Amino acid sequence: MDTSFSEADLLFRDEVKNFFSSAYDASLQKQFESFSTYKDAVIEWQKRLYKQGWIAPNWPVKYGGTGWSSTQKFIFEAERASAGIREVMPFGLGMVGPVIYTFGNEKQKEHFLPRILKSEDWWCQGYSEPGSGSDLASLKTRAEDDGDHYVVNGAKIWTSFAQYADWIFCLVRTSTEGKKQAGISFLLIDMRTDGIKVNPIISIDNHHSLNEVEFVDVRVPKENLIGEENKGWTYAKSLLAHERTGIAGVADTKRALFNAQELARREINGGKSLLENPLFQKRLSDVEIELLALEFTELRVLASVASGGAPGAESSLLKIKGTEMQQAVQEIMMEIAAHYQGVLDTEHSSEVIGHEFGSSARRAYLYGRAATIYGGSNEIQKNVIAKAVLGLE
Amino acid sequence: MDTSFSEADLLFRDEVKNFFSSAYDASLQKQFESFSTYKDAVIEWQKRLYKQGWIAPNWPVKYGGTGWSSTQKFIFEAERASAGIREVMPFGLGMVGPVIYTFGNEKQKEHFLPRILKSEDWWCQGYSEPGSGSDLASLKTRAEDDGDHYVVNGAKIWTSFAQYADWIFCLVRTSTEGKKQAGISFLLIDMRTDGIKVNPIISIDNHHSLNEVEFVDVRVPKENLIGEENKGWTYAKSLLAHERTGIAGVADTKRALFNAQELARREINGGKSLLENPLFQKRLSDVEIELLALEFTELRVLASVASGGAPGAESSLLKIKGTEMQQAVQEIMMEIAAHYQGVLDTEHSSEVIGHEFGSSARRAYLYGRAATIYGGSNEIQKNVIAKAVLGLE
Amino acid sequence: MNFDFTEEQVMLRESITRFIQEDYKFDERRRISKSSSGIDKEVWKTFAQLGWLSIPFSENSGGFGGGPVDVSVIMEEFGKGLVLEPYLPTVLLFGGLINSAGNEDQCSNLLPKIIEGDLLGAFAYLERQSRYELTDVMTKVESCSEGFILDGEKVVVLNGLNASKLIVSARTSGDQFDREGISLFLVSADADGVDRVSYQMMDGQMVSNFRFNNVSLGTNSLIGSLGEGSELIERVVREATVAISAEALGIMGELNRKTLEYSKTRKQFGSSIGSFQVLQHRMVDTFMAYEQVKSLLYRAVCGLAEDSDDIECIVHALKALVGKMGKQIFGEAIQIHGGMGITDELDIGHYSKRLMMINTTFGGEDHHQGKFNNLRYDHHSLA
Amino acid sequence: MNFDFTEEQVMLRESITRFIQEDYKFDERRRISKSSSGIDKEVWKTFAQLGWLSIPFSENSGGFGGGPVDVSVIMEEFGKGLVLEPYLPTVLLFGGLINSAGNEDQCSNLLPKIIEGDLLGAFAYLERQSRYELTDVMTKVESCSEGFILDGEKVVVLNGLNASKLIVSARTSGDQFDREGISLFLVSADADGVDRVSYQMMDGQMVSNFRFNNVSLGTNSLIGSLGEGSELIERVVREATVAISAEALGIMGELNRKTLEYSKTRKQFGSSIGSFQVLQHRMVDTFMAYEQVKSLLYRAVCGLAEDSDDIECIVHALKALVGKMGKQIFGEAIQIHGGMGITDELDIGHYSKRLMMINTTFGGEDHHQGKFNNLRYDHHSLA
Repeated sequence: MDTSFSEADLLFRDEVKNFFSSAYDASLQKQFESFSTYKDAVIEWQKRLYKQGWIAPNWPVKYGGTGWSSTQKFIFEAERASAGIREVMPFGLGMVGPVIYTFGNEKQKEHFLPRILKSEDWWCQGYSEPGSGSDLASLKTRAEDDGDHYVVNGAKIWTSFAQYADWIFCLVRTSTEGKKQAGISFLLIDMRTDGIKVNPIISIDNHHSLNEVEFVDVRVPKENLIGEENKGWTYAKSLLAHERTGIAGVADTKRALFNAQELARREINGGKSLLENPLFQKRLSDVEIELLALEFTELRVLASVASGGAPGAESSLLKIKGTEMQQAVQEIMMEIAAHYQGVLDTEHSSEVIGHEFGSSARRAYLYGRAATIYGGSNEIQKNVIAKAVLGLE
Repeated sequence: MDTSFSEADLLFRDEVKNFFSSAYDASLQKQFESFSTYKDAVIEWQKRLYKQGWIAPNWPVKYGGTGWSSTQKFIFEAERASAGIREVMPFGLGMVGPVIYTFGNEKQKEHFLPRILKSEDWWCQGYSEPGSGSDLASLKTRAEDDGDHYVVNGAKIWTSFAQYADWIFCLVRTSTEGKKQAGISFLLIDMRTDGIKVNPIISIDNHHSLNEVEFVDVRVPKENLIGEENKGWTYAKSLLAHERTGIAGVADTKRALFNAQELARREINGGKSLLENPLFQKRLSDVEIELLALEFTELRVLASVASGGAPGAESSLLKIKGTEMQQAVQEIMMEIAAHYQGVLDTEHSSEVIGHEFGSSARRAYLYGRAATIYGGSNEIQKNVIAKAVLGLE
Repeated sequence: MNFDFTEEQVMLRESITRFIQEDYKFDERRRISKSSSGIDKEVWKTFAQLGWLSIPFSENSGGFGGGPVDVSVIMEEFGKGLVLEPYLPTVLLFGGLINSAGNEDQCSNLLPKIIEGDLLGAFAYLERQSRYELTDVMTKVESCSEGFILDGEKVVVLNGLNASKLIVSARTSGDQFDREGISLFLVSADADGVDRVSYQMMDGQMVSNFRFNNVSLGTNSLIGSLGEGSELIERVVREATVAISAEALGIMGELNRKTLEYSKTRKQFGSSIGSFQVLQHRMVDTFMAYEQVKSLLYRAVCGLAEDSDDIECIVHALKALVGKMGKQIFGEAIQIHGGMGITDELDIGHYSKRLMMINTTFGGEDHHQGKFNNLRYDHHSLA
Repeated sequence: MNFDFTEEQVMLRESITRFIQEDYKFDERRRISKSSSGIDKEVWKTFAQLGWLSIPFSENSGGFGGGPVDVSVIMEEFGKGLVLEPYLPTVLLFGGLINSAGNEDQCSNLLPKIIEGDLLGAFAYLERQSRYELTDVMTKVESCSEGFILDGEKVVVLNGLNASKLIVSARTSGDQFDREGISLFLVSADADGVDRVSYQMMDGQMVSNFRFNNVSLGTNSLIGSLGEGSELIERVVREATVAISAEALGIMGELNRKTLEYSKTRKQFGSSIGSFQVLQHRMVDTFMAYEQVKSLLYRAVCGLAEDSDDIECIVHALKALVGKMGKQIFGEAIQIHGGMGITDELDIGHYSKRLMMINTTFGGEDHHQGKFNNLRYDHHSLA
């Protein structure tokens, strides 16, 4: 057992650090903070990563991956988070990309993979439907065979950034025979096709990132079907369990906790720093201690994956604990912001309002409630562990 | 809404206080503390309460109750607990007594009730069976009709103080037809009858209060049947929901918490009183705050019972919260006792050992684990609330 | 001992329930929250006509002479309706301070206007640096020949946007954290030298920061005795803390009720989600949390009414419990509602946001538990 | 980075597993715990023969030269078997102190005897008043011409009954709470002036209180430098804390495994109780708790081996987590076993009691979380 870094690892870390500090510059950072420039910032940053060759560390080398060891991936993630840089958009690089290179045909690979790597297409995900909730396989959007096209009708919901998207990857029903999982296909759909309508959903944090996407007689060429018809569920499932560095988001949560600590130090209550308040300290260390553990839980899972183990139910553990920790830190931020935790976005500067981060703490906390709901709610994850790990029926 | 005491209530409180301080004297107190004299102490104390006319505050006046208002009952309980006096043994006074005066015939009432009030019989409870657990109605002990007797075969388990008992009240199966609840009868059995064997169960705290009671061809006169044959489940259930002051044990838990506070004040860590340690304070106040609430929850339930409401699912709430609070205080006592929390009973004096309450904290904590299991486990109580209060199936 | 409400209290409760069900539906509430003032002045007039604004004031000021129980009945029902109109800042804080410490002039000038619904007030006590400490006051008042000069800043003033009159806590002597030396002053929101900046909170409240630039105040602007404002503030804030705890109870009840209903109709995997044992037990937990808050609220309400010795402790305990159980209850409500729970469309999120804001108003869970610990366990005899 | 065990470590683990399954079944363990000494000296001899007593000692003292990983492998397996024999007090504490600070004489006299299984030792560091503070020491040592005079008392000395040699922490200068001025002395348990009173703990351990009545010690009885014992104690206790955390992990694993098995066979209401979703989710929670403890243990073990900067923090974090998760895990184990869980007959209670004792050994959950908070958040720069 050994957790020290080799000389080569340390050199790699310096390289990563240097890249981040020069490539992620102040003007880009500012672009990320405003909603009007957010989309451009994402694309610009991902293009810079692409140029550096680091856009897809988890992809196989032949498709554009970096060929890094799990230690290197860990270092990359840790440095990214500690530089305060967001993860790349997962829909293309983390989700549909791996499905395409694993199950797609050569033509699909040739067309889509480079465009994903270069961030030329913005992807969004069409899994959930109104009413389907955690019971994903109950989906009803149907794709009917019409010669060399499918005709798609139905609706998808909770689609993040559909308003920006060029493409959507969808699970659609191509058969109603057999088990509900059996008749599902995996389809790529151009968002500019006639009959697609994007309806914004304003979320609890008063923002618009979620959408409902309606399909009315949308014609999709059959060449956009991934793999075989009616096997989409298998592809999607393999994707759900796909290796993903940082599934628990530990690196980002650590950074957020560190940030909270710094802010709490500056917050004064009755003449004393909030950071020295013992009840507040307990809140902090309850999270920090579990996070110190979770960081190693993640490493252990990664190590087991690297040595050939399949990340199955362990990824459920990481999801549950990781999202609980995220929410705990968001709650701590609200505690620090005190009265100011409720401030809505306003034209007034933070200097006038008297507080810097109340509004962002609010947004993170409120939207953060979704983390235990999406991607298979934490209740579903517990069911998975009960069955797959504990053997309980 | 009004929670103040009337002048009459205050006078009553003085009377109760005075009685407890004179009647519960030091020699009796000492008797309670040793296992060899425990049984005698219980009986002696209950006889003193009987002499005072206060042995059965919850019984109807015509059978020997006190006719107190719910405020008076509350005061009585509060003063009893604050004087450090245990509740009376529940098996006769709280359990079988009410069943006899509600469902028994005149002869049974005349014979048993005075003996219960005078503590002339020690009762124990025969409900649970090996294997039945929370599924009480699955009981298998059978009583076969043999003319003017039943012949009882089977076994009961977790029977507290069966080794002291003169009588046991049992649920027995008199029919296997219909639903499992339908064929159960309520039988009173003289513990001196041939064929009864009491097998001690040593519990996790290394003591003997629990037993298994075996019945081999035990002949029970039919006059000892309560009510009608096969209706025992109804009687037992009505007993479970029977009005009982202090079901949550709040008064005793308050006293225990107060006691813990005093002990923590004297415990020094690194030159500072443990009571001033903020993490310890948080443990204390987490409990104390909930206890301040629970005390009123209990009062609200009592008030609703007094004005004719039936204590149904509310008693489940009191049971869950009450036992959680008990265990929380027991855990706090272990925390205070530190290294000494593990001391087994020893011949050495506490002066030699260096600690006064480590051993009693251990016993209370370990045996206290049972509180969330017996009397319908807390899981069962939650099922009851889900169904009866929330209407969930 | 009894936990019954009087006939009058039952009628009061019913009249508010009816108003909310008929005239203050969620869509109406949403419309009001999006209006420029964030409140509806017609609604406020209705409150006045129904007598609700008069409840806590003494009868010789034209009030109803109600006590903490009456106030808690109102606030619990307002909680159920997520009422935006400024009952807390105008009636309980501003009115409460005038009622308890105003001189005859102040009472007779202001209270009837409050009761009639003609005056909206606010209590400006928070400062940028003060966090939850009521006695951390840097805003200064100096005496001068014509009265006083007020200089400083107050922030997050509830109902600041709509208030025409403010009560401002300011230091007339002592240092930043001293309990002594704080006084209360009546200030017109549109007086010379008063700058107001308003913004909205996530629960819809319009709050303001006020800058006072050497504002001249007349001698009659002092409320209560010079330098002795702290006790007065603490008392009124204590009563208001109990009142918003009642509001929180109303919200918790609604969240539990709506979540339970949803769990019975929402189907997943072929069953209603309310049939899943895990959710059942968690809804039992939130039911018990609600009952515990109700009990401690009743304890505090009775303690206020009976002026009991331990009321300070009890109110700290209550506010800490409201914070803790509130998080549990809205957390489960959102989680069990799934994706719908995080939309702006559904009311669940709005109830949750109001609970969050109640948690931070007058100090959060930790703040009050810390004060409780201090009172109960530090340097005190327990005899 | 890797989390693999070496082949030797895997073999070590397997040999202990086999020993426990074959020669240290629960009934055998019960017999030993009821014997007058509370341990089995034959078993101890077997440990010596199998080389387990030599593991942490350096090769030039005749040891195996193992590190924290090896020790954690041993302790985890001992945890699974609830091994009563005094590995912690003799090998890790007594042996650990000699190994790190003993002079040549002390090392060559004592270590081979420990390794051969011929010497049982103990470390006497607790005092009546000391609670969890290692530096709260009132036992005094004065210098004299022939060496030292020891006077004072030590309590709850692990393995006190069976130890022939003790290492005693005593104050050679300074005041009760000073970190400086504490020294370590080697004392024969049967020396003149040593009184021993022994009693048993709920986990079967035989512990002792020792009274030292002006006990004469030779000059060679000092271990390490005069007055500089604190750092030594802290280091060895830190390593021992990680070791008993490994033992705790072994216990937690057994409790989870046995509870899961029981839940699959135990029937209630016509179904196995493991089919109830509420219990499923709670067993998932204890599974996750176990995995989290394992991760933090590995972190601490690697940190010790690599002498990392944050090891002090990590060990406090680990011990706090072991305490917290331990309570959760044994709590669920007992609760899910129902009535059977609270019997002496079943092993569940015994595993639980050992976990409780581990929680209090070297300081409980709160103690370590407090130290963690102090190191991380008080008066430190976080840069």
